[in-house]
Amino acid sequence: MAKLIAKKPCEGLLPIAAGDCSLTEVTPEAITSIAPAKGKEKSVSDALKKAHGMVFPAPNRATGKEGSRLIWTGRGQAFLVGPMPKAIAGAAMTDQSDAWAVLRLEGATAEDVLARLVPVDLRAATFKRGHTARTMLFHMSCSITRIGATAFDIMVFRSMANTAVHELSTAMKSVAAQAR
Amino acid sequence: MRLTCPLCGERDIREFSYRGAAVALDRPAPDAGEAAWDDYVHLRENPAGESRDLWHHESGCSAWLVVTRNTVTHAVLKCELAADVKGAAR
Amino acid sequence: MHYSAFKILTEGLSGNRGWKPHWRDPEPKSEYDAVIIGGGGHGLSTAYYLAKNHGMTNIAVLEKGYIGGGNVGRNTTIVRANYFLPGNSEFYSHSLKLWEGLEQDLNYNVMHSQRGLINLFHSDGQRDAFARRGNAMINQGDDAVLLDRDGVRRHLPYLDYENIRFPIYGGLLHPRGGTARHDAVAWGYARGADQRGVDLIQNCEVTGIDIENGKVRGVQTTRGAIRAKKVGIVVAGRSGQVAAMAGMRLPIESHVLQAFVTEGLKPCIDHVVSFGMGHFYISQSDKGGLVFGGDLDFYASYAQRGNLPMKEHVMEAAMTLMPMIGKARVLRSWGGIMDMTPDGSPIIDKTDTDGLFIDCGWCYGGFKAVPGSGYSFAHLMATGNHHEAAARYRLDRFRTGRGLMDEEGTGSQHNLH
Amino acid sequence: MRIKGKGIAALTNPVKFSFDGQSYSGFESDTLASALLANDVQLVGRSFKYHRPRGILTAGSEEPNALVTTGRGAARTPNVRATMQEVFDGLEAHSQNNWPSLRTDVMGVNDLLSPFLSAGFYYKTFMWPKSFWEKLYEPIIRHAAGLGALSGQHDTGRYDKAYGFCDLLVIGAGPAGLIAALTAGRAGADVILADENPWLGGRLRAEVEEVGGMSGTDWVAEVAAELSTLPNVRIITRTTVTGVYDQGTYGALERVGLHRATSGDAPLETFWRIVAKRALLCSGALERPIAFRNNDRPGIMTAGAVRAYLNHWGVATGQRVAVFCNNDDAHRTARDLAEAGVEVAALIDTRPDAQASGDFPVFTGAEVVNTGGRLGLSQITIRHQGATQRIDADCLAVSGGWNPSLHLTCHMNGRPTWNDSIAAFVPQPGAAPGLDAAGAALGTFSTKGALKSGFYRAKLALDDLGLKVPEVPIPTSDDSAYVLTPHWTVPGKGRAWLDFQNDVTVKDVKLAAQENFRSVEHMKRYTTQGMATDQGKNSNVSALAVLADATGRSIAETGTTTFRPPYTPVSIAAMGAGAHGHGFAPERFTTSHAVSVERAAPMIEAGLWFRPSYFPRPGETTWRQSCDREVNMVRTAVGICDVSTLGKIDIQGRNAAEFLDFVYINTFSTLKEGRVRYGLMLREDGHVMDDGTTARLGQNHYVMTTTTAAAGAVMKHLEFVHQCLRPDWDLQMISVTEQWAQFAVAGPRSREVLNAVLDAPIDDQGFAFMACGEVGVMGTRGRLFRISFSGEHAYEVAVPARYGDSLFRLLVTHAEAMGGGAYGMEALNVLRIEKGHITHAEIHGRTTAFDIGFARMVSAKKDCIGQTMAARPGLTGPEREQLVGLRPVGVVKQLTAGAHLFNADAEAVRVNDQGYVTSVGYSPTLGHFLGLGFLKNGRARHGETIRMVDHLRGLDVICEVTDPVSVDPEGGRLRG
Repeated sequence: MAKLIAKKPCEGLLPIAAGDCSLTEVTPEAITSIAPAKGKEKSVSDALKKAHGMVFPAPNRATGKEGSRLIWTGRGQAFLVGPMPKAIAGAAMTDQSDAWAVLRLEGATAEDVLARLVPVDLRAATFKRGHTARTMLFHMSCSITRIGATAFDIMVFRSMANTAVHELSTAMKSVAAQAR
Repeated sequence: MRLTCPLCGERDIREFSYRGAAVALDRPAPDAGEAAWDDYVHLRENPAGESRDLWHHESGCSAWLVVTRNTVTHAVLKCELAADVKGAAR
Repeated sequence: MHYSAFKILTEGLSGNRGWKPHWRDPEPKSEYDAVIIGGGGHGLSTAYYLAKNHGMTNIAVLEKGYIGGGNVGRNTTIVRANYFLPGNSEFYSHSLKLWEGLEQDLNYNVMHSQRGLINLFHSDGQRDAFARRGNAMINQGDDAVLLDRDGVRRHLPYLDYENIRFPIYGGLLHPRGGTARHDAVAWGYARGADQRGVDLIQNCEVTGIDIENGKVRGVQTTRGAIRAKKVGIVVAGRSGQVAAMAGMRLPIESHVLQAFVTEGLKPCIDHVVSFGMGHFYISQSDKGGLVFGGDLDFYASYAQRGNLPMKEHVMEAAMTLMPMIGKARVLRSWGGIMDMTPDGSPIIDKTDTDGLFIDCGWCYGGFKAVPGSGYSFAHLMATGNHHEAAARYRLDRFRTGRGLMDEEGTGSQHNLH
Repeated sequence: MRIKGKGIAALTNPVKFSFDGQSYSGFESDTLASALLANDVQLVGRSFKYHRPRGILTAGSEEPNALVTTGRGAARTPNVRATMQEVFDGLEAHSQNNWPSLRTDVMGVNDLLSPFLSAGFYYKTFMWPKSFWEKLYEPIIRHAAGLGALSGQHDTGRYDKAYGFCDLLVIGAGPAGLIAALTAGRAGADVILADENPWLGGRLRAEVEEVGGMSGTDWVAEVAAELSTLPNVRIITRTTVTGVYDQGTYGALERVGLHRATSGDAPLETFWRIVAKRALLCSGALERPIAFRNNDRPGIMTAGAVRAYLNHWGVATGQRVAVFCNNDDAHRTARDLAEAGVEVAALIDTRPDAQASGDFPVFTGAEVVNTGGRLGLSQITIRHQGATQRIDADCLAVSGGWNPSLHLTCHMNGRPTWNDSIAAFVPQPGAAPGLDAAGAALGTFSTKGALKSGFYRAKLALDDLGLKVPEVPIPTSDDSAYVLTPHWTVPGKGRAWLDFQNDVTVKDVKLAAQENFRSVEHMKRYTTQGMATDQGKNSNVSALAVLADATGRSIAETGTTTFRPPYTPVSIAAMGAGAHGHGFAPERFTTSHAVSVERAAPMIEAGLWFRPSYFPRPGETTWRQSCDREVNMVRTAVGICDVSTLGKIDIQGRNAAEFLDFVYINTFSTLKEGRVRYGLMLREDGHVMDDGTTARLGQNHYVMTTTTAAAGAVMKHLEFVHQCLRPDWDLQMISVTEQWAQFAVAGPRSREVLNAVLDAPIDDQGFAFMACGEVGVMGTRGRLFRISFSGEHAYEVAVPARYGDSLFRLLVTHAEAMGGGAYGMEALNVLRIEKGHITHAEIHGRTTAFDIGFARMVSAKKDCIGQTMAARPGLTGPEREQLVGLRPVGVVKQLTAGAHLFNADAEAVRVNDQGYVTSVGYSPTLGHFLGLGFLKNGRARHGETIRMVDHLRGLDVICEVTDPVSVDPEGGRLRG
């Protein structure tokens, strides 16, 4: 039997570039939400360490590295981004692999671009590598993680990928035009 | 206005949605009687001054907060997780 | 003093030296037949109609600040009768009829202007809901016209019909809807009441309500005790605090609602336009300023000022609906305190205390209700019976669930409106 | 007139611009005002009410007179302050509020009628006859009012919004602001320095003054140079901080591209939201005019503005300039002019003891009592030692003293305090939390004082933030005392202007007091004093003084009106940036969006989502044809519909079952694994909130569906119930709406279609009605639910969203091969109406479970949200309007949603209202229209004939009341 054909959330929209910034799509193999059951926070964290080499992140923090990250995404919840999840006892795990578009904004003025859209101080002094925030990208909910000196991963709902790319590209162009 | 989410830190009010007086935490028993329920759902102290009310960090971490603030000056005095206030933290 | 064109002429020729005060500033007497707490639009109109319709002239209006300084002095001046639920329908219809004769009645030009109000809709579902509303308006004897997209375009050619996030499907036109000069309404009623003998006492804050054996005896004020057989509380924005003086708790939360006005511009918006999807409405004043507003800031507040997110939201709604006003500049923004009831409809009722009456809970719709509210509240205070146009505005409707009037359908519970 | 060798602005890049069609030349560093003055243009506008000729009054954003319209077409911008608009090559500007021309304005007749147009005159007239108000008087008033005109075209300019964060926001880059920023910068604080001008320096650029042994300008350059080396200091010029909001949030407007002919992808303006731990207001002070007869002629300017034009732009504002003042500061104007070689006609100081000397006539203890000139000043009349004399002058520089620019300190309801020594209001300490003021904004007017104050106030703020503050030496600078004697008005006949733009005169304020508008707010509202575009910046304090005098009170007792944001007007486009077009709200696309568009389906908004309305086929010319076909397709073959927009919430945890029992009126703890159940949810007020199906995937694992419209609200509600009411419950929730692409496969042949894509075929026994489970869909793990909204044998199949597009194409292809195909919202609506299924048209927020006939679903064995309030007496009973079906039985066969219901013989008026119609569709299955609606005591009235009236669409229809379910009431089609 033929197989179903997979489509990326930003299929046909990315990559784009403006000024010194680029916007690309990241396609992790899997995204899994992990929410420890009541009283199981410690054991889940230990199990994650064992299975994936990362503890359950504190609020506003991401652990791990490129290809395998645990990103705090809200009250009592983190996303395992990258590897296929191993079973973790005592945690509710939900497949979110297809629910999110992951956008990577990279460039010297990436902070300025995000400052047009995100109501959180994302400058390097306050928002360091490994910091993450659940916040807004203009009107939509998002998760933003700094993954490098000038690079951010931005997660938005799949259905809004189009709008997210539009907002980001508009901001990129505006910042680029003002840099002259 | 800015609220300090106990989980996310200080954030712009645009990330939050409002629910009203924190009396909503104290849901009466089903048989508490008409007056108790009228009180719970409808009647309000509505203070001009210090108030305790419920906010949801809707575009953030999804936590419900009990915020103590002044309705006249908009000073924010305290932000707590509603689940903690309710006395049964996860 | 009667105002007329002739009077303007003679005064103009004699240096305008003969104009008399609009109202007196009397010292409070020690006793009145009735006192009205609150010198806003509703309080002043109540006093006017008590004197005019019921012959009660030994009455006083007690105002803690200056007359007309509350919501009647800080709103977006819209006058309409486009409600659809029983209770509201007949009340606002009655109020609009009073508006239509108000200038001649008061001998004061409140600049009531029936420019037509158009509520836009943006889906089939909204069209159906507005059709239900429009039909209810006609059932009530008022006017409504259902416009399709082209119909709206004929009235409002400047909207963005091509590139808008929520396309315009049509609109419900209420031809008799419009605006008025808000301050003038307060002043007109104040002058009318004063001329009929009502004492308007400014800078007089009520600090207590005297109750004996379940009967009201009078009030304590910053200018001394005043006895009264009847007391009416008409203090939108402060209803909770004043009712607390009588030991009452009300089904009310106070929220801030912002409004905006731009610099003066030559006429460009003729109607009152309301954009349902964006919580945005606009009209242009006789002075040329675009007067507009949106939704509540959505948190309990007595600060009479709002925050940026709602301001931005309102401007964003303007930019998607009518980008032709992009280059208009906002001159001033302000906030009013809204008495928000659970179902979004007001209260005009007796209280458990004999002789104590309350008129409150006007949410964000109090301005257009000024004539109707004063008329019916005066009727209730004078006769002890509810006026037929306001018979459903009962305090106990929340407890019993009978006759809830949730026009928005968001729930008869707080913070959903 | 430009004076050679004067001016510190770079007069190097010449540009051409036009005003009222006349071409002029200027320099890039000019404002429109300085360039016009350099070209000896004095007359620039007309006033609001009397259409009096108006010139340039000031050199800043407070300008009330020199408002012009710039640009053309969609770029036309009205009410631009000539004092703020920088000129560029090709700038076009036009005067406003005049016809046929600026010089000859017909409406100037109003000026002659002014005795009859006194304050509040319109409240007293225009009432007879009644109908004339709207037909005649008001249109004339509206036409005459207003200043500039909008283009009427959509604004296509680019605008931006941005967020900024800092430790210290310094507002204003004059001496106080510069030294504050320097102090904070050296202390290592994160600083934003914002100034509304294109340059730094504030008044130092307008004065001839030395700072630190060098020219003020050189000192400014030196500080600016150091600031630019500090990475922790951000300087944003052309940026006005416009409002102060809670918790240290500031609104600011940056004019990014307004000084250029084109700006490409850069915005015209950026609206900033700046969050600052502390802020320091260094906004300086505004000079106030004195009110005297005919003080409004073009050529009459503030004394400080005259100096600014001279010293900054090298422009003499007249050939013979007189100075009229009540303070020493204005003497500088006479001195600077004289030194520059401009003839000073006279220095007139109201103070008998004033000390002044120079190479010009000085009159102390004197007043200007009148002025002359047609379209500009030609002469002044002064009173000196009891005699009047006329002096020729084409410019009069006036100073009544200075008002600290304290507006922002009052944006959080604070009131300023009156300071007698400077006869002005000063900020009240702590009026806005986190915001302090320094320099002239605080009432400290000398340069030295401003520098000291800037340093000291910055230090206070930085100390507060726990930063170590280095000592910053205060450079030597002017420290002369500010000496004045208050002088608000010159008594005498005629009209003396307070509010120049709105034409409010001293007489108007006195008349207001006479008519008992004694409260300052009453006076303002009655006279419109301070309600012009400058919001009274030039006139409020003087007007207060007049009111205080007229009512026998002090100015302090009289008080001020409320200061409201914005400080200077902000364009709607800037604050609403990003929303023009589709930016107002995110657009949500389903995975089948591309296919639907390919198939020419009109896409309609469903909340933020877009869904296909119908899928037209060749030969179909109306939507009804497509809809009817699609309904028939589902009833006779099979239809495919994307239902992914429904909210899907994954609920896990030990208490998941209890939780669902608590939020639904019916019971889910008894639901077996692998089964689905319909649930109804109430709000706590007892009215229906939402409905949907919930499947039990495991012992402690459910997936709930919500309606598309309520998905967000339900998720929030569930979080509330969990966190605020039952945090003791072990429960984890997450939305999976976006994870799954879900398609309804409905119709007698639905299983056939499914089996074509499932890895393992299903049958009726293995997958009975209301079953659910995991399935393989062409090698992909999916979920299958046997549920039905259409009333047919139907399923919903879900796959991870990446496969949605692919699966939808396949399902539609298979369906088409079996005589079916895709169906859209229109058909979906008809199908559900035929089955009497409710949507938010019925559960519109005012209905109860009782109303929709679900009262028996409420489980009495448990508590649930809304249960108690739903039992209130008013929420049940025969008086309630109850859900019914309707079908037309008379001559007219059409039904409309939104129509009202009446008894057959009753008149269609409110008192007879029996209910209303919520949903309507043409049923191709039954061959007639069907409606759902609510009717008083409706369930007891099935079979009754009633009247449906839609006044709006002119319909009067006889209907039969029926059960809401019209097709297959036994539900036989669901099985099989």
